[in-house]
Amino acid sequence: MSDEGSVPPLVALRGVTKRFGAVVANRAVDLAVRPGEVLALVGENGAGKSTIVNMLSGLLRPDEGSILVDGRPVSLDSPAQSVRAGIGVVHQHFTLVPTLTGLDNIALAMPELGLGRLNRRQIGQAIDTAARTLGLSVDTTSRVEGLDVAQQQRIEIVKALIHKVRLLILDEPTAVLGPEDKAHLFDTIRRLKAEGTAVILITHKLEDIFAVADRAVVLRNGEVVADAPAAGLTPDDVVLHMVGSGDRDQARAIVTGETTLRSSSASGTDAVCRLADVTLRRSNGSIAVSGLSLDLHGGEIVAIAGVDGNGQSELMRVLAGMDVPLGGRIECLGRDSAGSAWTAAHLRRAGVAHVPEDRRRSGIVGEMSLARNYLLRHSDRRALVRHGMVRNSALQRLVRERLALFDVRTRGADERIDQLSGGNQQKFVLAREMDGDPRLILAAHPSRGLDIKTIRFVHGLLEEARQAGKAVLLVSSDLDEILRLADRIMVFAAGRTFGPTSRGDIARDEIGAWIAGHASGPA
Amino acid sequence: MTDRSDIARQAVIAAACIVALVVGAILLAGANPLSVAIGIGERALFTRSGFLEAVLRSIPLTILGLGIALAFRARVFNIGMDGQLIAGSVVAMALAPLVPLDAFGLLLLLSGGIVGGAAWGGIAGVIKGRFGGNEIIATIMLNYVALQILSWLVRGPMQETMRIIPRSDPLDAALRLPILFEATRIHAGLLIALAAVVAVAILARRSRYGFKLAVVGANAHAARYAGIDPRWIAGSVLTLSGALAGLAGAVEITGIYGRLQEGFAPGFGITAIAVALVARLNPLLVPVSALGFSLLYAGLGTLARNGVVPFPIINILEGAIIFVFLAGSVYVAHRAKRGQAETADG
Amino acid sequence: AETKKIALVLPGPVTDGTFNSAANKGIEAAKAKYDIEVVVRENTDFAQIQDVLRSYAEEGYDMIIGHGFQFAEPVMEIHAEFPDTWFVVNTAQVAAAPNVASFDNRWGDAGYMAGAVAGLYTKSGTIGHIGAIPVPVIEDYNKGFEAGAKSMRPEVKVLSAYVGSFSDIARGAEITTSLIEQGADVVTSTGNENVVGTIQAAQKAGVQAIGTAFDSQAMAPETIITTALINMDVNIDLAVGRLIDGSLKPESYVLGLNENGIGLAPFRDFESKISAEDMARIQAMMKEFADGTLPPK
Amino acid sequence: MDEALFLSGLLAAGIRLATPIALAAIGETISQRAGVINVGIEGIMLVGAFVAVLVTVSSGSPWAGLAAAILSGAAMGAIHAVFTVRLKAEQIVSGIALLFLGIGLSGYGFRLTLAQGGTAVQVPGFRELDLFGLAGVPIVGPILFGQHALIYLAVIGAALLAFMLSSTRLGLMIKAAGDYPQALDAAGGAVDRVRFLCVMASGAFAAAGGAFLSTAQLWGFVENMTAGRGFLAISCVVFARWNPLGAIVAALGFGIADALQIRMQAGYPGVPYQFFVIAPYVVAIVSLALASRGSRMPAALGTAFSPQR
Ligand SMILES: Nc1ncnc2c1ncn2[C@@H]1O[C@H](COP(=O)(O)OP(=O)(O)OP(=O)(O)O)[C@@H](O)[C@H]1O
Ligand SMILES: Nc1ncnc2c1ncn2[C@@H]1O[C@H](COP(=O)(O)OP(=O)(O)OP(=O)(O)O)[C@@H](O)[C@H]1O
Ligand SMILES: [Mg+2]
Ligand SMILES: [Mg+2]
Repeated sequence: MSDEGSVPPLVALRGVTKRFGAVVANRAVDLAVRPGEVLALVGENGAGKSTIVNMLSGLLRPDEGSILVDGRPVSLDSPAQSVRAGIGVVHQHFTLVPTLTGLDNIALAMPELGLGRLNRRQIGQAIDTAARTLGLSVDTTSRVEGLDVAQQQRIEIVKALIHKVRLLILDEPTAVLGPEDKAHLFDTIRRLKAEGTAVILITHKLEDIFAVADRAVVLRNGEVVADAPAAGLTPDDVVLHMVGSGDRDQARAIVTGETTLRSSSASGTDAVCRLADVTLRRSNGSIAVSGLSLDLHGGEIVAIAGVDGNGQSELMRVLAGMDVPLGGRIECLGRDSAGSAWTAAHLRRAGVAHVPEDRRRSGIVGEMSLARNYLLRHSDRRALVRHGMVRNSALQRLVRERLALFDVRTRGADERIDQLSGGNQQKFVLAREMDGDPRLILAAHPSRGLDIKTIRFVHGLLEEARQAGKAVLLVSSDLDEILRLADRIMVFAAGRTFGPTSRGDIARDEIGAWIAGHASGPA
Repeated sequence: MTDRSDIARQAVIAAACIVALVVGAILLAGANPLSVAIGIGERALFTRSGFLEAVLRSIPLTILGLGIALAFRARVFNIGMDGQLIAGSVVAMALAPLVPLDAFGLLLLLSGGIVGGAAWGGIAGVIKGRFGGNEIIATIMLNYVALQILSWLVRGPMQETMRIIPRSDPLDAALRLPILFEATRIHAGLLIALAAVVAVAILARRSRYGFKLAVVGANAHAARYAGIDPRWIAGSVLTLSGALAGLAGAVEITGIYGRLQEGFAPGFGITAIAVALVARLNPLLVPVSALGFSLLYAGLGTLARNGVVPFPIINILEGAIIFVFLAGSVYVAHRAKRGQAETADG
Repeated sequence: AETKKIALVLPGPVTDGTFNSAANKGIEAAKAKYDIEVVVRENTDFAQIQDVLRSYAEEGYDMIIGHGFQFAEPVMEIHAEFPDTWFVVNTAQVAAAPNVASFDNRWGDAGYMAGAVAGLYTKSGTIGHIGAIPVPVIEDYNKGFEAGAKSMRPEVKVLSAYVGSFSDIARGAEITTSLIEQGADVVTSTGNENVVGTIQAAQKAGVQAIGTAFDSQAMAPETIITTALINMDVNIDLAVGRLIDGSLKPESYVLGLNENGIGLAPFRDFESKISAEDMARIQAMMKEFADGTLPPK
Repeated sequence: MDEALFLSGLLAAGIRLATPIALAAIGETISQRAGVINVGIEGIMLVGAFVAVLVTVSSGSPWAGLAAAILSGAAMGAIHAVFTVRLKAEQIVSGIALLFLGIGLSGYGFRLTLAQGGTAVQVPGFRELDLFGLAGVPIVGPILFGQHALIYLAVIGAALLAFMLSSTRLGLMIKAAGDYPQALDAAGGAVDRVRFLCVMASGAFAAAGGAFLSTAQLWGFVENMTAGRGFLAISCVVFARWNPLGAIVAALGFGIADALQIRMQAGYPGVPYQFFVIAPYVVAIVSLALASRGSRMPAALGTAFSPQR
């Protein structure tokens, strides 16, 4: 790419191919990023983005081709070597030790501290300064396992930026970040760029590309299908490259997200779920939400907006039957939070479906096949289990149908689920949870990590569910998603709850104000 | 791929070192390593009585190994098979005076064994399932308790009427498992063990319960979200594997010894763990692995009898052979993987 | 005559310093004395016994000696299948035609002698016996020990405790220590390795001990008064000798003082530690054992 | 009998009985914290016990014996580490193999050397210390100031390890290796190296426990003299919820309960002795049922770390 300026690439892939058994995750990939350049890496779920990241971070080795740093071929056989080469990575799947605090997790990534005694005060200060310049607030004192994904995401970002790195790789960092965090992150990226740091940003949000990227590289089925300056691209172009069709109108539809189904709430049907003056507790004991009263009706989508960590996770945990409210009372599908029947098992049987925020920890069993993971939620179904015996043929048939319907990219129902790409894992979870005619759907960040095309598909599903008279509780940090789907909107912020109010009665900036914690408008 | 061939090579080196150690020890004892090696193999593998002895030993090891396989699938570590086996044999023996002297009576004894073992495992199950106590401690402690209670029983309430030797009175012949083959000690327990293999295989690989075991073992947290209660699973599987241990105890009593006394199943519980793990917790492989270990013991037994080497060398060999086996399977596994990888790459 | 093949099957290791070592020493002696071929099988756990006996028999051994009562039952089960092999059981009383004999030492008498000695040597008036596990011979010894002590000193306090293991030497030592703390100043112990523990505990606490099995005074000359001998070597010598001269019968031979199956080892330095008349009482007791007035019927 | 004497005797015995278990448990804690189970410590203890006696006898110094034992233990640990950490073999199976290897090596070594002269070899073993000349003080004296050096070392060692785990970066790496090795790896840490070291350390501690048994609590070696203490040690690790200092407390609990039942026995000739012997175990079971706050086993315990690269 001699034509592009004199600066030699900081890091480059030359003809890199990576296979997993029969699957070719990357085929002859050429890719280069220069100092001070922000490269957006986009593509459908399963296109091969994270595989590239994993090779650059020393977690995977190319089968063919070479990786060059400063023009010299290097072998990044271990993360240690990648770190030494000045590469910092925020992985799509977090690499935090659940039982350690955020601070300790970051210290773990600071080899310069040696092996000896930790000066936690000092490290804490270093983290605070880093966090401040990032504009991110991080909880460094509680065990990571008790933190929601947004908090974990922030810790990962701080961890990656605690050192001065030459190349920063961010694999879908914006998936769970709220608008403010996202803005701060982009400021940081621009600052790093100015300091001459190279950045590779992986995202499914087209606007991100145009917000910060200099150049966009599009992957399809493991191959680079486009590599062009962001300025010269339109969202439609990007989508066209991603899906590999020539149909501009379809592409446009995907970008704008026009959908056929769009109808006023079928509200009025009696409540599926009643929350009365509910108080929720975080794992660390602190109060997340109090005085929450809310009715969920069949045929409507209620969305909870706001920065994560304000009680959304706790609400979902409780409604999923993993916890009981600290105060107040919940009645859901005939189950009562005061009674003994308030368990995950009972609520599932009563018809609660749950798309958890922490997919890998709570939603799937990594080392099991897709089929077995499907059974995880449907093992009470006559069709699948008869007299306590699993009917594998029926299971296989059903799963194959659902995989096809949801276009999950996989080698088949017997593939280990942790071998699927992140987005495809998410698609699988949706396919599973939407099945079996649930009456209440708890959807936490349902489109997290999904490519834009699939997001449209999922939105369609949620709207269909609403049409079918199901109650949907949506938690999302993506305001567009909320405004597109919700019939009623609520905001959790600063320990308070705003709303619910129906979407018609409130403007975007009002919601923004709520999220910021200002009680203007109907509270 | 360097890693893989690396590991394969290291496996070879490790095995070589272990072998060298053993050969050294044997030479030091003034014996001939080769004749020792032959000594181990010959009777177990090439004589009828030696082989039959191994088969006999593999009966309890199979049943116990199945119990371990079930529990370990849920990452529930039942170290208490020895105690549960004793509990089973005690209950079976205690029933003897009460049951009719016929096949039905024998059936009752075996069921009694199952109940006894299940109860003993169930104690650990309650501690784990109800109180969240750790099963490793519970089961180890219950082993010691069972051993001592047995020691008391055969000197007290259950001692033979002559009250000389610490053991119970013998079972009536009608309550003994029939011998399968003339002039051998192979008894119907073999069939029971094989039946257990089938049953456990189905339970583990085909049933919803078996599936839940695996889920809890792999990701207790996701299990909880799916409405599976890991504690209930742990409690029930401890009871279940205890039941198998109890069955093994009853089978040993009714099949071989015909009465109760101390030390009739020394260290079987630990061996069973090795058996199950070597079988990779696959119920269908458990009997194979159990027979393998039994042959090993039969072979070492021969060596111990010949007295060509001082006894401790038998222990050294026991450990060394397991190590070499481990190294061997590592070697094979990584060769295989490499093969795949290459064909995939090529 | 052609060389006889003899197998000695032990429940423990030949290094236990008591029960199994004694048998091993016995067979060694016999090997030196007679024209025999010998093999020793150690650490035979109960589950293995039948297979071990059977295999030796199949291999045409002329005599198989099982060292311990637990061999009695397996022997009775299989002996008929191998009429050309003699099965000998030690420390049990079983016999069956044509080929099962047993040799048992009078552990009770040995205990009685040890008790008598302890009763005379104790200053505190408290003595103790630490058994490994109450197997028959150990219980006999225990009863004898108490009776013997009381025969010399009716008001003597006899403590007794069990280790719960034959090999747990540390526990054996701790139990002994606890008896010493409770006032015992002469202790004795039966079992295997645990006996060593008792001797060491006594040694550290500076009290006296009475050995068992074979004369082990060298272990702790200043601690061990004497040893209640259980002459396993005699059992084995008898068995082998009678096998060779063909005089072995399917009987249970019980070896007391006169048969030299038990006895007291020389007192050496401790001779002088008690009064002449006390020493005379010991002599008298030994004589009564010799002429059969002891043990009390 | 005099209560004071009884009490001090009880505690002293309890501590003696606890020490070998405690040392082994401390080591096992470290290796389990790093994600490796070592069920072979019983075998390592035996090797340590034998080597300690052998070197003590030949060198005349129990300290030399202790040092040699620790080295031999680390070597035994290295064997386990090679198989579990480098070769990724099944940890429990490897541990069982190590157990037998240890039983055999110690027994064989014993027969080649010390056993030749019968059991009569005199061992110039450790003697109780008399710190600041206070060991004479009634009751507390012998307990606090009159113990074997190894006992003080065990406590200090446990304290240091506890500090290491909680407050050093090495500690973080060990905990990460046991809880979520992927994270340590991604952070550029060498999972296998950390685990290897921890397993060797566990061997060293176990061997020290054996050395205490054979050169302090007793003066001499006999085959299988550990008599199941290795497994008690593993229970202590779990009981203490993988905390080194807790492991000492748990071991002490066992030791004192054992010392107590030992003392009760002679007092109640009527009661079958078995009921005294089981007392400590029953106590353990009951306290487990009453006082367990759901133990948190290291998440990756027992599983090898093999990144696909
Ligand atoms: N460990 C693995 N074993 C087998 N196949 C794998 C593995 N990791 C990834 N793959 C496959 O490689 C392909 C690319 O995966 P990758 O994670 O790079 O996709 P991606 O572009 O990151 O997708 P997403 O946007 O969903 O994260 C997918 O088909 C996936 O199934
Ligand atoms: N209110 C909460 N919000 C977010 N996370 C929580 C909350 N309460 C608990 N957690 C965390 O979620 C995880 C699940 O907790 P739960 O009570 O379901 O069982 P657990 O025993 O902690 O699960 P595991 O043993 O797998 O950690 C725990 O790690 C806990 O720290
Ligand atoms: Mg990805
Ligand atoms: Mg938890």
